[in-house]
Formats: sequence, structure tokens, C-alpha cells
Amino acid sequence: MIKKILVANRGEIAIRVMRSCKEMGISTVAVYSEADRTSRHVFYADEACCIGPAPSKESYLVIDNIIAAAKHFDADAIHPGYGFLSESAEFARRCAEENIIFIGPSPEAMIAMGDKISARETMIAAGVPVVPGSQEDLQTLERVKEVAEEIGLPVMLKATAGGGGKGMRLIRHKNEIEDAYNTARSEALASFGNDIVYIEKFVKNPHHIEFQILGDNFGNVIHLCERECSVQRRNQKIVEESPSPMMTPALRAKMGEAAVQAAKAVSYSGAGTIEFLVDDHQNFYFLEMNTRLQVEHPITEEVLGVDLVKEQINIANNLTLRLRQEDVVQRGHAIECRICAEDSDNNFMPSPGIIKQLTEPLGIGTRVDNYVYEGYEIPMHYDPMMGKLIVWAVTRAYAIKRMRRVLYEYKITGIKTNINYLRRIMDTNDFLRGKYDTGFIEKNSDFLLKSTYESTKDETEDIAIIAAYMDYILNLEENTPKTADNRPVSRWREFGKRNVLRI
Amino acid sequence: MIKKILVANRGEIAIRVMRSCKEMGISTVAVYSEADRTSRHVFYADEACCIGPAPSKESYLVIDNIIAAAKHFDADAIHPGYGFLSESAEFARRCAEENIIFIGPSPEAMIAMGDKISARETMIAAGVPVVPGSQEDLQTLERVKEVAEEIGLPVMLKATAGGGGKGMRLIRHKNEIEDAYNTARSEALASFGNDIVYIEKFVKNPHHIEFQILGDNFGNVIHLCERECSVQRRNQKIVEESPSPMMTPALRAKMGEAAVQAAKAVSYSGAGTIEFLVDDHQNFYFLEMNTRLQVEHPITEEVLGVDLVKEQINIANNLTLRLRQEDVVQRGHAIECRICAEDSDNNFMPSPGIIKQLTEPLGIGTRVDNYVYEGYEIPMHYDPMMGKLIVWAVTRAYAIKRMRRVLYEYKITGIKTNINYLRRIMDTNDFLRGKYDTGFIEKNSDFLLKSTYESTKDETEDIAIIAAYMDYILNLEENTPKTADNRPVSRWREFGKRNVLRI
Amino acid sequence: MEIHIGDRITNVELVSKDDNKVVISIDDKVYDLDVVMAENGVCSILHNGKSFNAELKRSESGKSYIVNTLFNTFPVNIVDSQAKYLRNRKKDDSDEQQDRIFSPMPGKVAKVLVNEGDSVEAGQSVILIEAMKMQSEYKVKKDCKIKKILVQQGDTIDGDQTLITLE
Amino acid sequence: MEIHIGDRITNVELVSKDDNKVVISIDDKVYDLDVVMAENGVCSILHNGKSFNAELKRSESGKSYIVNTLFNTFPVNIVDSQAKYLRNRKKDDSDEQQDRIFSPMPGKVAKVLVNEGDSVEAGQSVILIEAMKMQSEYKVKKDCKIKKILVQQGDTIDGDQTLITLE
Repeated sequence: MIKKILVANRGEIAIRVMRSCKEMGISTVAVYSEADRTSRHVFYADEACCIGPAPSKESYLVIDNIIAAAKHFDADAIHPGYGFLSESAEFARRCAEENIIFIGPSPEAMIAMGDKISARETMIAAGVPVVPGSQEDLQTLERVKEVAEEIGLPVMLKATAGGGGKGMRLIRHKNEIEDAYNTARSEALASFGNDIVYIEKFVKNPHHIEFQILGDNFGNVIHLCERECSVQRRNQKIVEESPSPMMTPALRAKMGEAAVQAAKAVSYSGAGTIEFLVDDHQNFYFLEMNTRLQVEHPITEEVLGVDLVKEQINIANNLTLRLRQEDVVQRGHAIECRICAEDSDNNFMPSPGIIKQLTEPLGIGTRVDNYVYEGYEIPMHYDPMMGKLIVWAVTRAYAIKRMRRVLYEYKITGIKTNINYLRRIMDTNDFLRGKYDTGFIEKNSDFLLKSTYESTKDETEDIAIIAAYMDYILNLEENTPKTADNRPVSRWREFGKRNVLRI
Repeated sequence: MIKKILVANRGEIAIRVMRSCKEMGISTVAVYSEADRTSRHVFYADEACCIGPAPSKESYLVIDNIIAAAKHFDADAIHPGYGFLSESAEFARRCAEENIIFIGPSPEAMIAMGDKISARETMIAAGVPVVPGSQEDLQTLERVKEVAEEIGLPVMLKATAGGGGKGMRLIRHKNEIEDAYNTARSEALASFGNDIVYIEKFVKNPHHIEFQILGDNFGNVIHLCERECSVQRRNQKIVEESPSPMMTPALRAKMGEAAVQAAKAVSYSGAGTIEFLVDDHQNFYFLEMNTRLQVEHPITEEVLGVDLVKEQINIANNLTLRLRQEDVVQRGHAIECRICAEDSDNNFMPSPGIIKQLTEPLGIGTRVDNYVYEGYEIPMHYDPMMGKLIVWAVTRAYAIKRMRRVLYEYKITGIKTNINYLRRIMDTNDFLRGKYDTGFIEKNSDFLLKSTYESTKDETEDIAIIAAYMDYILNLEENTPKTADNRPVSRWREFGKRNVLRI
Repeated sequence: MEIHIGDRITNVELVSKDDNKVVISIDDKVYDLDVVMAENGVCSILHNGKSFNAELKRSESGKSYIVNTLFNTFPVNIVDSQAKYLRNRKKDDSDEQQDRIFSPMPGKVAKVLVNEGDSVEAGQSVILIEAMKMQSEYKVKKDCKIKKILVQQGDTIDGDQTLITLE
Repeated sequence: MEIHIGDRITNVELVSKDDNKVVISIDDKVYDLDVVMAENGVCSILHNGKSFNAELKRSESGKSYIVNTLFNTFPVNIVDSQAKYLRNRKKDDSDEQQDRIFSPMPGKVAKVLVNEGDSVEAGQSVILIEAMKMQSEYKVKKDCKIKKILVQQGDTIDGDQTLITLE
């Protein structure tokens, strides 16, 4: 059985994984870059090891350093989290060679799902619907034109090795084909060192719905229902919910079955996610498989009452799945918002810096997966996501209201965040009605980006003036020597006791 | 429908109630004593009203002041929380007279359940088992002797109007009867202005198990399963869990049915709790009914996926119960620990004071119902409970491990707390095995009260020395002028940058 | 005292103060308040029974605030005598004058796109800054000349640090 | 420097310090550490790859600490020159001498049970303090006389405030 796990990640996911390890009595080893000495995952772990300078490619992405740390600390297993090396088949293979358990699928499954064309082929063979398109590498412009005509415009031209929107071109008209072919290939070559492209039918503003699956080392695979992830800005998910407001029991059964088939087709073991595009007529198409934990996995945990990290570790321990498909019963509704250090009023400019003050929301139906703390400096080297708010409630309508309450309670100063933006998403009519697809953010951008400051000339505006004024006076008065422990309350006390104020 | 609720309480329960109000779009009015101006419930509410000086009996217990506040702010309803006026039939009646909805049962139900003898009579009539004992007021010593003989020693002599252990005497031998009768009566007279007593069979170290019930204004009553509350110190609950480790489905059905009968016998409307004593042979006896929300209600919410405050408000809005008995299905296991400002190493001496630093536990399966914040001064006038930690997990064993993790993450400085004591409860063998009754704390007191400091002369001890030493040096170095916003990290930065340190 | 909120200019005076009880006038309006600075950066104000919580973000200078209330964010500026003096002194300068390029947030110089002495056109990008896996371009507002380049590729920069001076 | 932990007396020296890298000797043992004061009151120490978090509660004097580690609570006292001086000066006084009655926590005087000038016996209760709905009795340790009573029933008291002096 696994006794010690090295968590090859940072930020909230490292803490998330370590929390479950601690609960299972498993020791943890943190790895950290030079920029992350004060990051909470270093404190939280039982042991910690510096693996290089701040840039990820010199630390969190260096397989040799992580393997060396695992060997030095005698870790039985490595949990990769998401991002970084989590989908590197090479890393998984190295772990196997070094006799370290990689908590995730086999390198073969990762490779099969990593290449988009081979994944499409595997899915077609397994009877899982894919977006209509080419099942071959398109080597010439002529072949691209032929296939595009066959499928019918509009189509998407995509790099086989692609990801993150790179090496991807939308072709609406025949005369755009040649230009698209050339630019997509050169971008793919530059980004992935590989210029192979293929074509897919373009689905306009689909729903992005994914199914969580779990497979063990004995061929058992179950699905854990869906997550609705259509609230995206530039292909980045912002808000996720489960169940999907557009889901029906019949469609869930059908898509769930397809997800299980997809995972079985690559003998998948561990936790994974099958992403589907769904159109307005409930047609669904396999998009890709993520062979790791997702950022948004907590909404599944809340609705089903499972601990996915614990399930991953049990699978890695060669246990059979704890749950059968019929044990998987959804209860209530969960929503997740990703809290990012970014200035949503200023083109989502990243906002690293020191957190001066932090009050996190608590109470019924509230879960915060975080890693930041008061006084922590969010480094500029990594992702701006600093935590996730997850709410659970009996119904979708009540979950939205709870998310509003929770966003209201969340107070952070020192850096800029997207909290106001998230609040506005919770007020958007399309979201409230549950009638939205991946076109949501664009469609509602005027409402979402309206300036937060509107002169009201009312009481609230005067309250803001008064608060600033009082703080200013207090600050002026603060020229008395300070004790080591002066706190705002005692400041105010002193101020209060004076009664009369000289300005 | 209710649009505005005055919450006639303070502390965590006031915040708990207001959170649900906010989620339902209902405005809230806080009432506060002069000692509570900086209490979070004042900030959290939409409106706030001072109702008197610090002592409860001049503020939170003054019906006239609370009614006046409700009328001034035009509140439709009053939620009493627990404690204070929550079980005052007079308060409920005044609300009715003033046309304010009291969120709780009718005054008649409160009276029927408030007097112990009448409650026993009602229960016997309803076919609910009660502890064998007298069904009459015992007016003479002779009658006491007769009844004691009838029932068989040992017996408890109790005051009809009693509570909190006052006016209560255990009689083991015949020759103790007279003395017990005299002291119990005089104590009851002094405490409750009423010297009527009755006798109950003494049940040694029973389990304290209670059933949550919900009733609407149309005669529908359901039970929401049990809570195990046997971990008690001096009749105060410390740790509660649900389900009870000693419960069986058959016993649950039987006790649940009895709880529903008990509530129906007084036409109960709202949320309430039937407390039972259970002996080792699964015999159960009605103990009393609490006609309000309990401190430990969140463990029921977690296991069943309900929001009890919302259900209370729906019932007060004259809605029929949302749930039928067959909808009530337990999932997983929940444990609650009460966090108190008290010095568990020093006879649980209360420890009011200013909270210097606070880090609350977060993440999967963690709920914190709190009201304190950094810089807040816990006043000495009220209850020492400053919040509750609630964990949920798939199994009992995993819930205990999660509670350990959560207690580990909870950091608070400035005041003394019972957190170490709670940690030790989680390590007690009897608790781990789920084999405990109300004798638990006494039985395990040696283990629970062992001194936290044991010289280990190992690395950890040296680490403690080093930490204190470094902080001391840092503090010495801190004689440079301060900016308004100096924070520990920047302190350390400055310190770090100097490289060489002059001591 | 002069206080600006957005474009609105107000005159604010402290009329009296007795412990938490504060009377303040804003222009002609008098507010009778109960004010407490309770949490780090949070100000609780009771006015006619209403409970307001204003979250204060104070700038380094201590005179400029971002104030968050439940539904709004307000920029508030305290104009004390020192600020008035600076304002008067600055009056001659055109506010539109851009004499430097800076980044509002910390980051890393991904690429410097110009050389010292270059003449650049309005809207031309001069430097690329990277932070949190995102690159931002910084442009000049009007035609000008690059005076001095104070950073080079790979440098770590602070927020508000001058990167390039213009003339 | 002399540092006490419980009953153990140690000699602690800072050997060197370069940024976070700190070398410290405790008696004869040398520790090569990576030390960060990261959160308010929390000290992160890496030693041979192990990650320790020590939670510090500093007394008002700044020289006496309660240190919590994962499984233990340690009382640590820094004995600097000032503390040594005070210790020497105090040597003549018997440590067992009880010259006052105080409460460790704030509260309210529920009842004063003696009068000035009263002779009281060891173990006799002299005052009742109430806080958080709980009453605590305070007793004298040995036979003595009540010198001065500084509080009366209903008074609000601070922690560590002298309530009664004894002689």
C-alpha cells in the first residue's frame, strides 16, 4: 500500500491532494521552485524539496528533478495534479521505470488519447460519436479541399498535436481554405514541432459537457455523471456546474455509456474525463479525453458524495472500484467559480502581488479549495488561479443564490481579482435560466464588462466617502509608537477613547 | 411571504440564520447588546439595532426591546436561534399578539413540552416510551418514598421546571431519600421559583440520541434521522455525529416513528428535536423535546442534504413540507466539534479576549459555522462557543480522519481554546471504535486531560526553540519606523535582505 | 476637506465625535452615524439602522482609496493641503503628457521592441511584459522618441516601475 | 543566549544567516535550516527536507512563547540580559510568595468574599469572578491578611489585573 506520495504540483491542487493524503494517513512530499518557498503546499507537506528556479520549465516540468526528489524521499507514488506533467506519457513511463507508482493511467492510454487523430480513430472503433471529419492526416492542400467539401462548410482545421486553441482555424468559405491550411500548419509546427492537420465539422456555440469516469486495474469502468463547462472565455472555463441544466436522464445514460466505452477502449485506469460537444438537438460528439483530475472535479464530489483523490489513490493501490454504476446517484446541485488574480475590469490583466487581507466564505454548502493566505505573495510565474469556490445546494436556483452569498462574503485586498465579474455572471439572465452554451461570455459581454463604478449620488456613495475619510483621519492620528502586535481593533479603540479629535 | 426577518440572537447561530436568509433573498435585522457592536452579525445584517447593555437579561432576553426593534424595522418574522428566548412561550405569544411570525412552534406546543411532567404525560398518552417514574407531582416525603420503592432504586429526583442539572438528585440508597428530597426542593425553588419534584428511574451512562423532526402547519410531520450526542462534559455536548455508531435500521425506524408521534401529540410545527436516552439493550426513553434549532443541526444537514433554516422559514411561510419521509435518505457520515474559547488544560476556564490570528480549515468535506474574525474581541458576557467544525465523509472512519485534518488546519492565537482537547477525543480508542455512551468523558478523562507538554528532547522540541528564537531576533530588529501596512512577510523580507545579522 | 468620488467633488467635515458616534457633513447633508473600524480594512457604518460595510483599499500614499460596498466599487480621493499644493504645482504640465512606460503589475520583460533614440508613432508597441503565462504589449500614446530604456529582456520588474522614458 | 523549554535549559547561538538559510546551534547540536516567517505568527522551518510549521504565541513582553507544533505545545522562554538582571534581583524573594490575587482572564467581579484587614486561611476563597456564564473562585495559597481590595462587585476586570493585595 502507498505510504508516501510526492505531489508534483503547486497551488490549490497540491493542497487539495495533500488534504486527502493527510486524511488517509499517507505522508506527503512537496516539490517547489525557488519562487515558491513561501507557498502553502511547502508548509502543508511533511517533507519538501526545492526542484529548481522559478520558471516552470526549469522546475515543475523537469522530470529528472522530480524523479530525483521522489527517490531521495523514498516516495512510493507521485500524484501529478493537473497541468505541468500530468498528461506527460514520458513522465508516467519514467515513473514506471523507476518503480514509482504514477497516480494516473498507463503511458499507453495517455498516448492513445494525447494524439487527436488516433483518439478519434479509437473512439470511432469503440462506437463513440465523434465530430464528423477526416480520419486521416491531411498531407496536401488538395486533400483538405476534398475533405472539406465532403463534410460541408463550415469546418475547423486542427493540428493533430494541438491544444489551447493553437494551430486551429475556422473555415467558413471555400476561398479561406488555402490561407487557413498554410497558417495552421506553420503555427502547429512552431508550437508543437509537428505540422500534421485534420478537419472537423464546425459546431457553432456547442455545449461543453464532460463526463467524469473512474476505471480500476481490473477493467471495471464507471462514469460519475456530467459537468457543464460552457461558461468559457478564450477556451478557459470560468464557471462549472453539475448537473447540466440541459441534461435529461435519457441523454445522461447515453452519454455516460459512451464515456465508459471511450475509457474502456484504451483500458483506462484511474480518474479521467471525457469531454463532449453537445448541440442544441442533444447530438453529442467526443471532443477529447483528459487523462488526469480536472480543475472542476469538486462539483462532482459534492453532488455524488465522493472524494476523487481518495478514489485515485485506491485505484493506484490496486483496489477494485468501491462504487458500482448503480451506486452513483446525484443529489442536489453544485457550482464552482474559479477565483483568479486578474483585473477583470482591465482586459483580465494578471495581478500578482501580496495579499493584504483575506476573508474566505464559510457556512452551509460552502467549500473553498484554496492555497493563498494573508501576507502571501502570489508569484507572477504561474497560473493566476488562486482558488475555487464551490457551493452545493438542494436545487440549482438555490445554488446560484448561495454562490452569490458566498461571493459576497469573499473579501480580498492587495491584488485585483475577477470576483465582481463572477458576481455578474451569477446575475446574467441566460445563466439564471440555464439557457447557455459556449457562446455565453461573448453574447453577454456588454453586461459582464459594464464598469463597476456608476455614480449613484445616493446614500451608498456617501457611505464610501465617509469610510475613506474616517480611515484617513485614523491613519493621520497613527503617529504614536506602535507595539509589535498592533491590530486594527486596538487602533480604533485608542481612537475611540480620545473622544475629541483634533484635525 | 416573509420578506424581512429579525434574528433575535448573536454569535454563530445569528450568522448561520442570516446566511440562509441572504440566500433566500430575505432581508435581515440584527439586534445587539452594547458589548456586541463589533460582532459580525451586526455587519452581516442589512439593518441592526442596539437593544441594551451587555448582560443578556438587559438585552437579548428583553422581549419588549426585541419586539420594539422588529416593529421599528417592519420585520415580518423573528427567528430566535437557540438559547436566549428560543424556548420562551411568552415570547412566541407576544410575537403572535404583535402580528409578527415567530419562526418556531406554537406557544401551546412550547408549554406542553416545557413542563417535564406534562411532557411525560403527553408522551405516555401518545405511546412514546418514557423513563419509568412518577406521573404526578410528589407533594410529600412519604409519597416520594413510596414511588421510589415502586420503581426500584437507583432513581433520579427531578424538579418539574428543571434544566441544566439543577434541582436534580441521584438516590442510590433508601437513607438518601429524605436529604435528596429537601435539597432538590430548595434548589428548585431558588432556581425556578417552583419546588415541585418527580421521580424517574436512573439510567446509568445511557446513550444520548436525538431525532430531528420537521412539522408543517397542516399536520405533516417527518423525522430526519438521529444525532449521537453522548460525548458530554457536565451535560454540555462537545462532539456530535450522525448516524449514531450504535444505530441499526430497525431501531432507527422505531425511534423515528416514536419521535414523529411525540411531535404530532403536540401538533408540532417547525423544526424540533426529540431527545432520547438509550440503554445498552437498545431500549429507548423519551427525555425531552427541544422546541428550536439545535447547535448540532448541521450534521443532519450534511448527511441528508437539507438546509434546516430554509425549511423552518418555508414552514413559517405556511408551505407544506418539501420532503416526504421516504425522501429522507442518509448519505455518508458527519461529525461536529464545538470550538470554545476556554482553557481545556486549566479546568476549562473561560478565555475571552482578542483574536490575534485566525486560519480556518477549508477544502473537501469541511464546513465551518463561525462568527469570529481576526481582531475581534470575544466578549466575556456570553457563551464561550465561537464556532463549530463540521466534516462530512463517505464513512465514519474517514470522517474521523478528516476531523483530525481539519482540527490540525485550524489555527487561532490570542485566546485559549479547546482544540487540543478535541484532537484528543478524536484519538480516543472508545471514540474510534464507536463504543461510547454518556460516561465517555469521565471514563477517558486521564487520556483526555494529559498535559500537552511532554519533553521529548527530540528534533521537534529543538524546532520549537528555533522558531521562538528567530521570532525574538526578528522582533528585536523591528525598531525601524513602520508603514501603515507592514505585514509579517514584508518584515521577513527586510530581515532576509540584510543577510548578515547583528545581535 | 475636499474629497473626490469619481468625478464628483464633495466637501466633507467632521462635525463631532464621541466614541463610535460620529457626525459628518457631506456638502449640505449631515450624517449621524455609528462608525467602527472592525476588521483589517473593513469599516462598519450604521446609519438610521442600516448596516453598511465598506471595504477599504488604501493606496501607498494613504490618500487614494478604492471602496467596495455590497454592490459598488468607488474610487475616492482625499485632497488635503499637500495634495492641493502638488496639484497646483502640476497645473502647468499637461495631464495628457506621457513621459514614461510602466506596467501596473509586476512581471518579467519578455521583449524590448525598440532602441534608445528610436522615433515611434502613436500606438506603436514598445515593450512586451509577461506575467502569469500571459503577455501584455505596452504602447506609446502619441508620436515621440525613446529617451532611455531602463530594463532588458528577462528582467524582473515591479508594478509601477519605469521601464522606458520618452521625450 | 539562554533559552528555556519547559524545565530544559539550552544555549542557543546563531552561527550564520544568509537570506532564508540559517545555521543555529542548540547546545552542541548544529542545525542547518531554511527558515521563513510566512504567516502572521507561523514559522516554517525546513530541516533535512522535513517541513515543520511552528505556531508562535508571543507574550506581551516578547520573551515568553507558547509554541505549537503538529502534536505538541511547548512553553519557551528567552532569557536575555534584561531577564537575567530581573531574575537576579528577584532571587531574594521567595517564588512561593503570593502577594496578590488576580484573574488570568477578563471578567466581572461576581462577589468579594472578604474585607480589608481580614485574616484568611490557606485555601480560603476570597473573590468570585464571572466570565462566559461561568463563575470561578480564587483562593489564597497560605494563611495571610487582606491588605487592600481594589475592586468591587460588578466591576469589569482585565486579565492579569490585581484584584486584592495580600500581606
